[in-house]
Amino acid sequence: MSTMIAARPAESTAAIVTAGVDVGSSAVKVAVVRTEADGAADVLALCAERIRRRELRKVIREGFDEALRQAAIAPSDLAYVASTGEGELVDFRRGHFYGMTTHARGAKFLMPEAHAVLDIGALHARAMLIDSQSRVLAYRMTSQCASGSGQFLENVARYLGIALEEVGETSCRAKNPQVVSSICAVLAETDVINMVSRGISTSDILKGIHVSMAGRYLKLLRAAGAESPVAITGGLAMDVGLTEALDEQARKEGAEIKVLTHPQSIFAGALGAALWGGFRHRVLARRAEARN
Amino acid sequence: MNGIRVCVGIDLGSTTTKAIVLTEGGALIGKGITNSRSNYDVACEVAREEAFIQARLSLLREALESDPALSHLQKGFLSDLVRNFRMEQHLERLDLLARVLREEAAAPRYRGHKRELDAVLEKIVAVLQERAAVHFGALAVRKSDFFRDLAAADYMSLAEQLGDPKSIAFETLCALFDAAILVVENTPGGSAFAQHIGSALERTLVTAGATLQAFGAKVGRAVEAARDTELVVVRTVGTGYGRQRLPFPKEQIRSEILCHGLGAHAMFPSTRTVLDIGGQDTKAIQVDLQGIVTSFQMNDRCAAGCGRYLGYIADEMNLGLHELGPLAQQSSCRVKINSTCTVFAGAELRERLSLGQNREDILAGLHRAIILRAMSLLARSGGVSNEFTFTGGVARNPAAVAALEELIRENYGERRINISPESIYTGALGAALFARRAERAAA
Amino acid sequence: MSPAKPGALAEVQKERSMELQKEMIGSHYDALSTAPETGRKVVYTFVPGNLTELMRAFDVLPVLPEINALQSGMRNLSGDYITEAEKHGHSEDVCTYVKCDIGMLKKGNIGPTGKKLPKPDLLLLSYTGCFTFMKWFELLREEYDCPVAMLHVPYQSQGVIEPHHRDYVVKQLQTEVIPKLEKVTGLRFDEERLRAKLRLSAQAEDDLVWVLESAKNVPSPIDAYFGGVYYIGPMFSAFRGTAEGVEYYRTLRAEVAERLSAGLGPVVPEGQMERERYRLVIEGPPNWTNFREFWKMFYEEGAVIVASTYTKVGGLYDRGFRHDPKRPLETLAEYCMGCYTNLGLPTRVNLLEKYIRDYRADGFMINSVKSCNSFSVGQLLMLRQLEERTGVPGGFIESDLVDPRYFSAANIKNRIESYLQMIEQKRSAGNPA
Amino acid sequence: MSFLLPALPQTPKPGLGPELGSLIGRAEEIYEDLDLKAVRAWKEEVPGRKAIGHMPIYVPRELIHAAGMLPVGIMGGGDRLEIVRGDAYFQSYICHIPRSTIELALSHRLDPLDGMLFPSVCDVIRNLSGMWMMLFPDRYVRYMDVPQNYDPAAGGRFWRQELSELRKDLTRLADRSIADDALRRSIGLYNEHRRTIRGLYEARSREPWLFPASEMYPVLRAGNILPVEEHTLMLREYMRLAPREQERHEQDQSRVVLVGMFCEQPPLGLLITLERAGCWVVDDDWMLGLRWLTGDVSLDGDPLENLANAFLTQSVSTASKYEPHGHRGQWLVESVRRNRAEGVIFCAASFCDPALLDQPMLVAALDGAGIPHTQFKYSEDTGQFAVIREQAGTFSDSIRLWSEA
Ligand SMILES: Nc1ncnc2c1ncn2[C@@H]1O[C@H](COP(=O)(O)OP(=O)(O)O)[C@@H](O)[C@H]1O
Ligand SMILES: Nc1ncnc2c1ncn2[C@@H]1O[C@H](COP(=O)(O)OP(=O)(O)O)[C@@H](O)[C@H]1O
Ligand code: SF4
Ligand code: SF4
Ligand code: SF4
Repeated sequence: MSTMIAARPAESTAAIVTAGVDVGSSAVKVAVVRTEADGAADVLALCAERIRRRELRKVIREGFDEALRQAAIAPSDLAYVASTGEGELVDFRRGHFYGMTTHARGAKFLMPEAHAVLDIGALHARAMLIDSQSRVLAYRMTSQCASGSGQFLENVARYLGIALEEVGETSCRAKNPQVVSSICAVLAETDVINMVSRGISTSDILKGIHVSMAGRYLKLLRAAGAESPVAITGGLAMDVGLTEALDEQARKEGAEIKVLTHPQSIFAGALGAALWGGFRHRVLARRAEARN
Repeated sequence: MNGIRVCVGIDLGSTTTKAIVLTEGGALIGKGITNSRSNYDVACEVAREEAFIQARLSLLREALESDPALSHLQKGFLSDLVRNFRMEQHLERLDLLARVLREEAAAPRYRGHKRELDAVLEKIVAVLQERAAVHFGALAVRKSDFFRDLAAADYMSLAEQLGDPKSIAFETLCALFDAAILVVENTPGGSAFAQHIGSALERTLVTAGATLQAFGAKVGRAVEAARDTELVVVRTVGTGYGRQRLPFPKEQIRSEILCHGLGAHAMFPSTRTVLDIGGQDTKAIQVDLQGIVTSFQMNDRCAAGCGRYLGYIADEMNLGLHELGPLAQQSSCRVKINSTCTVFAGAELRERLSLGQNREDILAGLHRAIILRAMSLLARSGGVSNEFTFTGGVARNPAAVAALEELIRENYGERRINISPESIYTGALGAALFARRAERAAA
Repeated sequence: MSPAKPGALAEVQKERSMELQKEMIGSHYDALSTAPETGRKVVYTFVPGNLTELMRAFDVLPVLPEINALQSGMRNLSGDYITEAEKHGHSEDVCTYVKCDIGMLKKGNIGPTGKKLPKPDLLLLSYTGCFTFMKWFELLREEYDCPVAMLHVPYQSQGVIEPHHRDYVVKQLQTEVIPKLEKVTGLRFDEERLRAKLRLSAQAEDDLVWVLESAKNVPSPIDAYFGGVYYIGPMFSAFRGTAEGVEYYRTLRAEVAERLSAGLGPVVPEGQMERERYRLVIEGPPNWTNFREFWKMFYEEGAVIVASTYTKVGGLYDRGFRHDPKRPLETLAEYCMGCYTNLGLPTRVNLLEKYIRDYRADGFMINSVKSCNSFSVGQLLMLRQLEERTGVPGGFIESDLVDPRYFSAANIKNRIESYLQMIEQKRSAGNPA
Repeated sequence: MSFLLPALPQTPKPGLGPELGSLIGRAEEIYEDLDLKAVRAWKEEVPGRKAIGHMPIYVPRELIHAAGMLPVGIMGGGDRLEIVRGDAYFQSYICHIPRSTIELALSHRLDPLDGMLFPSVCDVIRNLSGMWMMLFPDRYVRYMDVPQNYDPAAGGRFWRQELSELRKDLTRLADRSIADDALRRSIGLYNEHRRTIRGLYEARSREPWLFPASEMYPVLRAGNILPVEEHTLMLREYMRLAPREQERHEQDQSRVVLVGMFCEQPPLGLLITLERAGCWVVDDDWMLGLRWLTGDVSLDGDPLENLANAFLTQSVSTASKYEPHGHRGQWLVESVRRNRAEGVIFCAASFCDPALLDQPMLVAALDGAGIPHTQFKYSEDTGQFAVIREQAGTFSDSIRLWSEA
């Protein structure tokens, strides 16, 4: 993250501050970004609030307020608030961008060398092929009947009594991963229970899940025609077990896929929204100026 | 010391494990249930132990009833005794939980906030202990029979109050609980009856009136007798989803179809159709007048519309399973719901709530949708031509029952519909009956 | 019954016809893999409604993509092939035979014997009993630069062949199929040659029917489904109208006759089947990815399949149809139109009902495969109807042909076990021990 | 004999001009009428009238019309029908339309139909015809295999013969002969009807904002039930009224062609979602049966011969028809060009074999022509559009947002 803030005097070309609010199914993510007229951008604040069965509007508000506090700005300082994900609930938004649009933008911002994005959230996974301007050229999403998204992993982790943060390392210690066959998350959970009662180690179970998830994601990536390197965004980017499994599976299937992650991957959607917000703000401002 | 020979049926379900204890004469003396899902051996043991507790309580009741001097005080006394016994059990589990929580909190990852964390945990533990008296108060209505549910509900609401993003986050507290409850659930309670009945009796006697205290010694002897009776298991039959995992020889395992058929027949001898909705599968079974299965259909490839679906919904709404049905019944205008995919249940619910639909109406729609799925299975198996029995955990849900009754009436006309509060035990009962039959055939 | 001897006998018997079949298939694939050198023409076509005699009359070599797909399934390759096809944009919802074939093609078109399959000189698209076939060859047409001969075989919804439908098929044979075969091979259509082939077909068909009907005996000397799929192999694929075909069925018949007179049951992978406890009729194709495992679920419980409809998809001979050398094109048309899945549902139910009765079955089972709408749509109604008409209980299982993701062994085993326990329970209630 | 369908009490659609409001109100009433109340009323008006139902896609409605009967297109139960018994007959991996169709029949909603035609679309509809025969043994059922061979001497003769068999059956059912002249008259009416629909499609392609899917779709759907004379009038009225609405103006949305919906119908919510997510539909395959023949059927000579010929030489391309010349997808590329579309959305019913098997070939054709595309699946009773909205939104974004950047 650059700390250099270039000061620009002219009104229409001044730096602006925008916010992106990504309302996911498991967490609300907020990003506050300052952009220069030349497109250089700086992250001022990032904040994630897990929803965990709390009232969504309240969670959104809390996350937003917290982000503003971190950025030390007032709501009136914001030139544009963009929502993404389930954005209807962000009643203070100015515009909305669709999820893949924002994830692509956010991914490219965090990991400029990416040619493809794999966004793995709580309920869906989507693979996108993007170009240098973070335009989504092709994509695939998992359909309904697909376990192996974040929520499933989360349930299993809870069930195994492992904190989400430990899932990755635990999985990496596996010696003999046990593959889960069911496509349905509910039935897969039962498979997991079976494994526990067969005395299979937590590592092997988690790794097995990661391997089968990785297989599914690779399929998704291929279907979207994705090219290496692939940037992972969404909550599961934090999961080293998964990224390792992705690497291994790709190699096993003879695909050369370089997997990129970034500590702020989970904020890709929010960042993308904030950045597109900035873009949109300038387009609108230019239009207004042109009219005057 | 006297012993009783018993046959045991175990239904190892996907969500709950049930056990039934029958005497050789065929009397049902105990039933037990657990929601432990982690380990089939443990689940099996816990359910059986629970059933034994009940069996001993039945023995006690018999003893009290047969003693003319005691029979008049038996009713209120016994329920107080049971309540206190449950409280003792609960407290013991809480102690264990507290111990594990403290151990977990000692993990290196919490080192930075160790002091704050301990303080919060102690606060929570103290409140949980206080709450035990509330849960097991004389008039209390409990949200659930399971320790996990009771403890989790209290714990989470406290965690939300006490959690603070700047020091000990709600998240952290949740993770600690998740880890600890698992250990607790995987630690069988041992011979709980022997452990707790003494203190439960003391508690009961302390609060009881003078008449009862006068009989204290006599009651104590009855309790001891029940405690020391040996329950000799002559045969066990296992069934249910996880039956292949039971450490039993093949001939002691029966398919759940047959067990549900026979169990339902034993409860309601003229039943001809059985619908069982369990945690992750649904079965429609036709039986003849001997309880013999003539045709069946099951839905086991997709968990949509099964009990776990309701479980997810309950979790999502932060409600107990008990509360779901009654809430749905308050609806005045049911929402039409087409998808019953369990995985996406939570998302669907949130989406609908955010569209401003009313919670009760959504719930009513969900219940209807589940039953609609079951209706098609019923139709596949041959329909409802005669007396009908609804079994499995979902039969405990009044909104599901009401939706089923309505749809059966609409599609098959007036039919006698049996629902019993014991319906969740149907499979285990069938298994126990098979055990008893086999035992008699062998004898 | 002396246990040792029949076992040994069975071993020997098994070998003769199976060896023969193995050889036939082996040399067919050899001929295929050397086709580019020998210059023999290769025609891709389908099992149901295949025009083998006509192809043989033109001396072309048939390739049957379905057989390749099922072979890939049995050799655990189908999963990868399907993934490969899905990667190329084929939907997860559609027939996995198609995807398995396309996947195999994309991965180099290596056939079941490990040798590369030659490209087709002609796609002979006879659209019989299943709509997917048409799309399948349209898809293949995109891959190969070769002509397609389209033979539209109308569905016989009433179960009896409509004369003007026969005329339509004959016309297409004359104006579409034969001219294209002539063009590809450079040969003139020789009706006498065709008649000769048809004559051979009819002979082999007699023996096949005899073998399948031997299952009417108690105990049945054959398993008419798991064993049956081997028995129909030559007849449904490249060997109708050939001397090898005739020889194979003669041998097979002799073996079965021997087993029958010895009072023996079927041979299963683990040797002689011990005791026939249940006689079942099966509707629907088997699963190939776990074929052995699936079979075992039946034979280890003593269940023998006495009749099946799957063994009728490539020709329904037990209602009396035989290829008739006297009416060469008409007989081909009638053969195509009479294949099992080309007949209306009521006819299929009647046929199953007859099987249940004639073969004295204790029950019937439907294996509903996800891939195949042609088979599967309506099976739940068939189940109800058959139960009502025969009073025999039906079982229902779901799997897929070659998609390993859809074979859930635990669920299927659970259902089969429950089903057989149910029959057993019924039986023991009927005559208390 | 009056061919107008009696109007049932209806509420005009609010938020529209009064005339358009009442027209759309009527279209919606017919679209939502699962009980075929309108058909019942039509039959009651003149005792002895008969109605013949048919499944998608194409049947020669002219013949039914000429027999004095009402052709009624049945396209499943949409998202309003509660499936109680229908699911009992179909495994989970079969599309939705047969479930809802069976449900409609078993709940007696299809009772006003005196017969049912099942044209060849796929194996599902085909086997459904057999189920019908078993479930409703005393009703007239006919499966109609359409020719996949376009040689007049083969496919033509076959289809001509099938048509004449159908004519025989209908004659028997209607208890009156179908004279060639009557048939020519009916063909004339249908020619006019098809011309009107073509006009509507052209108008929408020019100015899609004037004819939003939420209106156009129910208006077309009314053609399933309305007598052809009346539906032609309705279409004309709609084309006259829709452009007069205020607040219909060009918006910055992308122009797309929708394909894959020829049989099981999408819920209206889905179409509205697509529009809200930034797409204008400029061509589609809704109600393809009504538009099957792309030009006028000749009125001279043998009418059956003419219908058969029209099928061979001037019918639409779609997934369930064999394409003899090996240019699968050519028609789609042409549609994109003709309608100046910027992309194609494949929107097929889940488990729809014809649509999904066809898709890779269409994709190849589009890729060859450099046309962007995306895809998703639905079921007629899909109730959640969040995922579809995301996908369509992103697709539309990618066409619009970036193309200006
Ligand atoms: N540290 C972590 N390690 C592994 N998984 C994580 C971690 N943090 C979050 N997740 C997973 O990420 C998911 C949330 O991802 P997110 O992209 O926010 O989804 P959504 O946008 O759908 O809410 C959760 O389901 C959780 O399982
Ligand atoms: N007290 C209750 N009230 C309402 N529903 C209940 C209750 N207890 C259990 N259930 C329902 O029953 C389901 C479990 O049913 P059960 O028959 O035990 O399943 P299984 O045999 O698969 O374990 C739960 O998922 C829940 O939906
Ligand atoms: S419950 Fe499972 S199998 Fe069923 S639809 Fe949902 S994800 Fe698929
Ligand atoms: S749908 Fe069935 S008959 Fe058709 S190709 Fe597939 S498996 Fe064969
Ligand atoms: S939706 Fe597709 S698969 Fe289903 S009946 Fe229609 S054409 Fe056939």
